Amino acid sequence: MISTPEFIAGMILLVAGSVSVAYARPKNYVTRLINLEIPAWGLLLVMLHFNESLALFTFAAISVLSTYIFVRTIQKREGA
Amino acid sequence: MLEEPVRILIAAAICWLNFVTVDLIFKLPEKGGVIGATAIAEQVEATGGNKNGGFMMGNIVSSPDASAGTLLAACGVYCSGLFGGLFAAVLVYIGNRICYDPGYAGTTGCLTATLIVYGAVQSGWFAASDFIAGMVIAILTIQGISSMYASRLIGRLWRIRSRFIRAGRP
Amino acid sequence: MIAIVVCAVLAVYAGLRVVTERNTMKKLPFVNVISFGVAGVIALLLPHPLTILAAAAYFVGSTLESNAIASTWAGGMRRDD
Amino acid sequence: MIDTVMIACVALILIGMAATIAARDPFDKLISLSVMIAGVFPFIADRGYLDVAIAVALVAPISTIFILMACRRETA
Repeated sequence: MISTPEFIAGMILLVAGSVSVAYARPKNYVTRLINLEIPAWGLLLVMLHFNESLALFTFAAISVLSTYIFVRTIQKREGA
Repeated sequence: MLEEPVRILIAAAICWLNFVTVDLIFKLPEKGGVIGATAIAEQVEATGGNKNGGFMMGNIVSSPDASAGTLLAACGVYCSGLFGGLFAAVLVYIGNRICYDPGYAGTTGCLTATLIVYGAVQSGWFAASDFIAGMVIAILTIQGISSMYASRLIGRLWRIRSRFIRAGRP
Repeated sequence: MIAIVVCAVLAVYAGLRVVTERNTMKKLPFVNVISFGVAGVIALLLPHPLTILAAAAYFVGSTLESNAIASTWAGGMRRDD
Repeated sequence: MIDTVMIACVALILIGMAATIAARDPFDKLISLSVMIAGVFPFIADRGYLDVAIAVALVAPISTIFILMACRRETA
């Protein structure tokens, strides 16, 4: 049973979010960082379709940590 | 027991009266609690609304007040009876503390709403799910239809309330 | 049965209003309506004692997010460097 | 889940996604992103993973606050 709505919506989010990160319209880092949240939530929906409870926990924690690291890196680069 | 749409509309009216009364008693339209609420009030006033109504809309947006207390009390009574409503009051108090707010309005609104919803369910006229949908309709009339007319309505109510308190206590 | 449909439909209506509103600060009340509707949907989906904790956690999180966006837009938080 | 509620949540996700991609201002993008996140939660609660829903609901605003640090640095 591949056609649950979680799986379809998650795949749409993954593809459209990845394309929007690649071709960001105002071409700066903040736009790419906000667009990067879209495929993250799409991956969470796809994991939900396969009933991966522990993966959901780990992914939610790691997503926030990676966002923090990206923000610090961007500030370092723009300050220098 | 009445039909379900009629029950939802009556529950919406009860929830509206509850949270507007508690918010007016605790002076939410007087000033913005945090600086984000003040910014929302200025934008509402700039597009033709009333400033005191804008303060109340901003306060509802930026911290859980009596409307959130009413919704969570209905959810608690729906899920696990009277104890769920009291547990929701504790959660609203903690949420108010997270959002830099004293949190008296939210806790008081949650307790009164718990009593109202539990009494209505025990009397056999309503189900607790009616109050959840009714609260969503009630918040839609304040925040979701037109910010100009809703803020003018709250401003008129606030004028009555402020005249009442100056007569009572200088 | 009707109650959960009312919550979901009003959430979608508020979502459409968020997209069509031009002023950034006046979008936030509609976001508040969305979070009310979604918290109601979560509570009505499965009646379990832990559901009230989930609905309250979602509501407080959404409110905190709106608060942070509004106060950053107004320039409230001072930078200390 | 009832079909109408399911369609409404998918519609909320798609509306939020389209608005997030289309908006130009960072604050507009964050508000649209919160619309998209609101559509995800009923699916998590419908599967019965209430603990995952609580954890994700408490963690999602922290991500937004971190992004706001970058926005403030850029617009100032």
